[in-house]
Amino acid sequence: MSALLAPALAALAVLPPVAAVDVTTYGWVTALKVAIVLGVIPAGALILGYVFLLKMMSHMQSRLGPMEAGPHGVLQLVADGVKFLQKEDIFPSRADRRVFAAAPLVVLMSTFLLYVVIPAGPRAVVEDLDTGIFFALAVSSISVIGVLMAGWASANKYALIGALRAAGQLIAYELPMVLAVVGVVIQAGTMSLSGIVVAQANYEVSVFGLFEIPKVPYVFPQIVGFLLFMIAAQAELSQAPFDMPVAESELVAGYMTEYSGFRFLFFFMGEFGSAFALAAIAATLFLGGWYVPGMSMDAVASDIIGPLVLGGKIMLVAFFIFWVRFTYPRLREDQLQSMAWKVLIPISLVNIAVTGVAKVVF
Amino acid sequence: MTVTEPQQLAYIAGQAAEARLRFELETEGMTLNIGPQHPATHGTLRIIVRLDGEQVVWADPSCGYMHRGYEKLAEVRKYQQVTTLVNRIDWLSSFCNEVPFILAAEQLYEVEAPPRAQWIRTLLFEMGRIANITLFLGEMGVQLGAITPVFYAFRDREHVLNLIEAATGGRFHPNYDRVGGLKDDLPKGWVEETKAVMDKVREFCDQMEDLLLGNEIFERRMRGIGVIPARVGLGYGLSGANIRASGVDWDIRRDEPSVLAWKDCDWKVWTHTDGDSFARYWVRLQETREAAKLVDQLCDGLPSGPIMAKMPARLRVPKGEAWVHTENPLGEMGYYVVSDGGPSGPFRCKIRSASFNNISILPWILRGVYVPDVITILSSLYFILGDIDR
Amino acid sequence: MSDAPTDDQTEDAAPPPPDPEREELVAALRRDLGDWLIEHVNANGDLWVRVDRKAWLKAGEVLREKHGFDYFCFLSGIDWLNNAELVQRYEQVWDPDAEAAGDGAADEGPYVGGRVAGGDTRFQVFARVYNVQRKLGITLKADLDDANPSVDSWVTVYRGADWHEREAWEMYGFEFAGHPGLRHIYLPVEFEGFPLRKDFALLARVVKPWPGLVDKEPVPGEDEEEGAEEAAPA
Amino acid sequence: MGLVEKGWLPKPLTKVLNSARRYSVWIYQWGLACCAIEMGSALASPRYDVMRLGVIPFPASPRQADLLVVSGTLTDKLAPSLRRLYEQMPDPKYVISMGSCANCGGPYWDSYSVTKGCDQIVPVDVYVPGCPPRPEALLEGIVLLQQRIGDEDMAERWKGEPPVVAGPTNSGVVVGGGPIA
Repeated sequence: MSALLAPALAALAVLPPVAAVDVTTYGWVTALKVAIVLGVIPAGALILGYVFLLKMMSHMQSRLGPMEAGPHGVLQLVADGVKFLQKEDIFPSRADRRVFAAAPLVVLMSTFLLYVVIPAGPRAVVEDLDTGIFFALAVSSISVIGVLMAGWASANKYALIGALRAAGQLIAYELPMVLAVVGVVIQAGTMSLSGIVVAQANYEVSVFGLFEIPKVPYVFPQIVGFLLFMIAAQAELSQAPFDMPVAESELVAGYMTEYSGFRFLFFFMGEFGSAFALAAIAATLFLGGWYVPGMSMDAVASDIIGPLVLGGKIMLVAFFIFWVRFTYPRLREDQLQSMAWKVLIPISLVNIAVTGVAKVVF
Repeated sequence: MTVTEPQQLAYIAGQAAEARLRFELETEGMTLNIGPQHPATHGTLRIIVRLDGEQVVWADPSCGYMHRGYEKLAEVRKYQQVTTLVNRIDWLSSFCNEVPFILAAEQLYEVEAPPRAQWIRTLLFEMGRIANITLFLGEMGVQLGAITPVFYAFRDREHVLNLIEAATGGRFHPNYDRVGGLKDDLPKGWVEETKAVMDKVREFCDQMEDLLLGNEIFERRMRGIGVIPARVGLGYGLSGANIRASGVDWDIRRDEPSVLAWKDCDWKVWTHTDGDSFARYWVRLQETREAAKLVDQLCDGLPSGPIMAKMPARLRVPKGEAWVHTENPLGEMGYYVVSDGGPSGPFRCKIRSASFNNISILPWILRGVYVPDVITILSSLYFILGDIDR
Repeated sequence: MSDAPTDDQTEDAAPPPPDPEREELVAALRRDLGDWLIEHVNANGDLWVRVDRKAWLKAGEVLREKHGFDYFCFLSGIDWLNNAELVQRYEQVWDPDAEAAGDGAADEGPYVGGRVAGGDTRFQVFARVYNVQRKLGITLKADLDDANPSVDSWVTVYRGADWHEREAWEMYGFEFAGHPGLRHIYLPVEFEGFPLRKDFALLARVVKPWPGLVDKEPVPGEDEEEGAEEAAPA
Repeated sequence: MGLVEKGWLPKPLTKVLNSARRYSVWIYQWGLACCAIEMGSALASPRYDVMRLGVIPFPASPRQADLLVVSGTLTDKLAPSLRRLYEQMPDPKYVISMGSCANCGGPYWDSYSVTKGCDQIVPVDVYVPGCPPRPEALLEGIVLLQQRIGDEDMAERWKGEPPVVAGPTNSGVVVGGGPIA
C-alpha cells in the first residue's frame, strides 16, 4: 500500500499552508484529485463487494450473509482487508518473483487509471480528456497484461490456463465493446465523457414529428449498443457467464491461484474496482451520467448532487451485472469466442451503420 | 434399447480418439492433475489428464483416496454392526445403502420383515433418493458456474432430512434397519408432514427446471456432451439414471421381484434417448418427481401391523450366499453376502456400488473433450466418493 | 421372539420349482462350454454357474455375444480359507452363548464349506452379469489355483472389468492374464499384502483388540477427568 | 510488516488485528467424506449459513484460505496431500478436525487404509465430535475458533515457534500446536 500512498504524500508535500486556502491553485486541485481517486476506488470496491457480493447474493440465495462484523456485517470487507494484510506473503518456489510481485499492481493500476476520466459533475472530474472514452477503453485493457503476468509468473498450470483464457476473452470482447461505444460517440459527436453527458442532456427525440421528448438518455436510441456494452463489460470483468478465467470448478481460482495475502487483495480490489468503473462508464454513456433532468448544467450544486446521482446509476448498472453473475452458468471457452466473433461483432457493426445513417438522415 | 444418432456419433468419435491416441499422438502436451483436492471432484477423486491445448488426449482417473476397506471391515463385524458401516458408503442417501444389505441378511437368516416394515423401508428409501438427487440437481449448476441453485437444493433438502431424522433418529446416517424389521415405528403426525414436504420437493423440481433446464447456456453446455452409447455403457456397468439416459429401459425397482413395496405403487420409469449430460440431468429430475409421487402413495397406503418379525431363536446364521440389489439413487447397489454358518458376521461381503462402475467409463468418455466439458461430464455422471472407493 | 421354532427345515423341504428360463440358459451354456461347466445352482430366483478357470473368458464371451448379457455388474474374489484363529480373535466377548453351543465356529476342513457353487480350492473368482432385456442375472464362479491364482482377463469382453480386475488383483493378488495394466487402484503404491485375504490381519485389532460390550465394564477414571477439566485454565 | 514479525505491537492494535482475523475466516472449499455434506449444509443451507459469522466459503485455492476443515475420513493415501495442502496455506492458518473419522478414525478404527486422526498430519485447533457432526456442531466449533483467534497473542503466534500444546480448556477446545511457517 505504501507504494500507492507515495504520490498522495508527495502531492501533499508541495501544498501551500492550510491558512491560504485557495482551492483553485494547482497544488490543491491535484491533491484533491489524488485523494478522490485513491479514496473512491477502495470505497467503490467495498460498496460493491458488500452490497452485491455479500448481501445481495446471500439474500437471493435465501440467506442472510455476514451479520457479525459490524451492524449487518458492514465491516466484513474491512475485516477481510485487514486480515489479508496480516497474511503470509507466499512466493511459489518456481515463480518468477519480480513479475509475480508486479502483476497485481499492473491490474490495480489499470483500474486506477479508469477513474481519471469519469465525470461526476460539471467540474467534478479528475481530468476531462477530449478523448476520454478512448482513453478509458485503452487503459481498461492494460489489466490483461497484469493477468497474463500473474498466470505466467505463478508457475502453475491452472494459473497459466486461466491467464490465457483471460487474454483470449478480453481480446475477443474488447472489440464489441469499442464498437458499441462507437455508436454513442457518433450520436454525441464527441469522445469526451463530459461531452457525452452534455449531449444526452440536450438530446431530444421527436416522435414522427408530432411531439418531442426532451432529455432522453442514450439507452433508448442506443439500446442495442447498451446491451452489447453490458455483455462485453460482463466478459471484460470476468463475471459469469464469462468467468472462465477464474472458473472455480475448472481452474481452481484461475490466474489468482497462487496469490495470497495482500497481493490477492489487490486482485480482489481490482476486480470490484473495475466493476465500479465500468458501471460508471456505462452509466455515463447510456444513462445520462451525473445529469438528471431538471438540474442546472453549471450550478455548483451539480457538483455535489452529481456524484450521488452517478452513484445511484452505478448501483443500478452493477445490480444487473451481479444479478446475471449469480444466476447464469458459464459458457465454454469456444462458445464464448464464437459468440463474440459471430454474433456480437456483426451486430455492433450493423448498429454503427444504422446509427451513422440515422445521424445523417435526421 | 435403440441406438440413436448422437450415440452412434459419439461412438465413432471415441474410436477416432483412440486411433489418434495410438497412431498419431506426438504433440507437445501438458499433463494436468485434477485433484485430489479440486473443487470439481466432489471430494477426493483425482484425474490425471493429458492436454493438447484445452483438449483432453487421455484421462486416467485415480481413485482410492477415500478407500476405507468396507469389505474387510464387514468381515469382522456382526450383521447388525455392518448396517452402521454401510450407511456411510453413499452418504447422501444412507438409508438406501442399508436396505439391500439388510435384505440380504434376512435372506440368510431366513426371516422376512412384516409388511409395514417393508413399506416404511420403501418410503424412507425414496426419501433418501430425494435427499440425494436434489443435491445433484443444484450441484450441477455450481459446476457449470451458476452458484445459486445449490443453495436452494440445500434449503429444500433440509426438510427431507428433518423428516428422516424424526423417523429414524439420525439425520444423516439413520441405521434404522434391523434384521427382521425396523428399530422403531414412525412418530405421530409424520405422514401428514411428509406429504406437505413432498409439495415443497415438487416445487423445487419446478424451480430447477426454470433456473437450469430452461437456461440456454446450461443447455448449450450440456447437450451433446459426454454421449454414452447404450452398449458401451452397459459394458462398463453403468446403471441407474446414467444408463436410462441412454435409452435402456431398466429399473430394478420395477423389473425385479422384491419384498419392498414398489410393486404396489403406480409410477413411471423415465428414459431418454440422447445419452448426453443433459439427458442424465433430465432423467434425474424426473426421477425426483417420481420419488415424490411414490412417497405420497406410500404414505397413503401404509399398512398397519408390527414392524418387527419374529426372529428364530438361533444364534448362527445358516450357511449360504445371498445377492440382493436395489435401484439406488446413484445406480445399482448390491451386496453379495456369504455366510459360513458361524456366529460371527458375514464371511464375505462384496459391495457392488454404483459409482465405481459409473466412473470407470471416464477414460473412454473423456478422450477428445475440452477441459470445461470434463467438469460437465464428471458432474453429470454423478458419483459420490464413498460409493466409488468404499 | 424366544418361542419361535427353528422352522428352516420346513422351508427347505419345499424348494421352489426350478425356473425354466434359467434352466434353458444353463443348457445353452453347457452346449458351448461342455465339461467346463462344472456345476450350477438355480435357487431363490437366481442362478449360479461354476465353470472351469480355463473357460472363464469363453463363458464371458458366450454370455455377452450369444445370450445378450450386456451389463457387467461386478467381478471380485472370495478367499475360502478357514482362518478360525483369526476369527476367534475378532470375536471376543460379543457372543458368549455361541461358545457354549459347542459345535464351534470353525468347520473341520481347511476351507469353509457349505457354499453355493463352491469349489475345492481356496480362491474363487466370481462375477455377475445381467441381461437387461430379459431381466436375467447370472453369477459366474471359477476356482483358482492355490499357489498361483491366475485367470484370463475379461477386459476384452466387458470393458468395465478393467477396474474390477485391478481391485481383485490388489485385494487378493489374483493375476489376470491379458489385463492391460494391473496397477494399484485403491491403496497407495507402497502398500504390502492383500487386504481381503483371510490371513491378512487388521493391525488395529491385533494390537488393541475390541473390548467387546463396554456397557459391562465400569467407566474408568470418571472422577479424574472431571477434576482435570476443572483444573484447566479458563 | 516489520513490526508484526518482531511481535511487538501495542495492545489496541493487536485487538484490531485479531478481530479482523476473527471476523474474516475464509474457509477452504474442500470436502472429504460424509462430513463434507454437513459442512456444505453449514455453508450453504439457509438455516445454518456460516457466512453470518464472517466465515466465507469463497476460496477454491488454499493460498487464499485461513481455515481448513478436515471434514471426513483421512486415508493413508490422502495424508500426504493433506500435509501439502496445509503447507500451501498462508500463515496464520487454522484447522478444524470435523467428525470422528478426522478426530480418531471413527468407525474405521480397525481399517487397514485409514489414518486414525488427522492430528498426526497437521496441527488441529478445534475438534468437532460426531459422526457426522450436525451443522450446528460445526458452527459451535467455528465460534470457539473465533474466540480463540480473538484472544490470540500475536507475539506468540508470529515468533515462528510452535505454541506449547495445552490441555483441554474450559471451553472444550483442545489447543493444538505445530510448526508455523
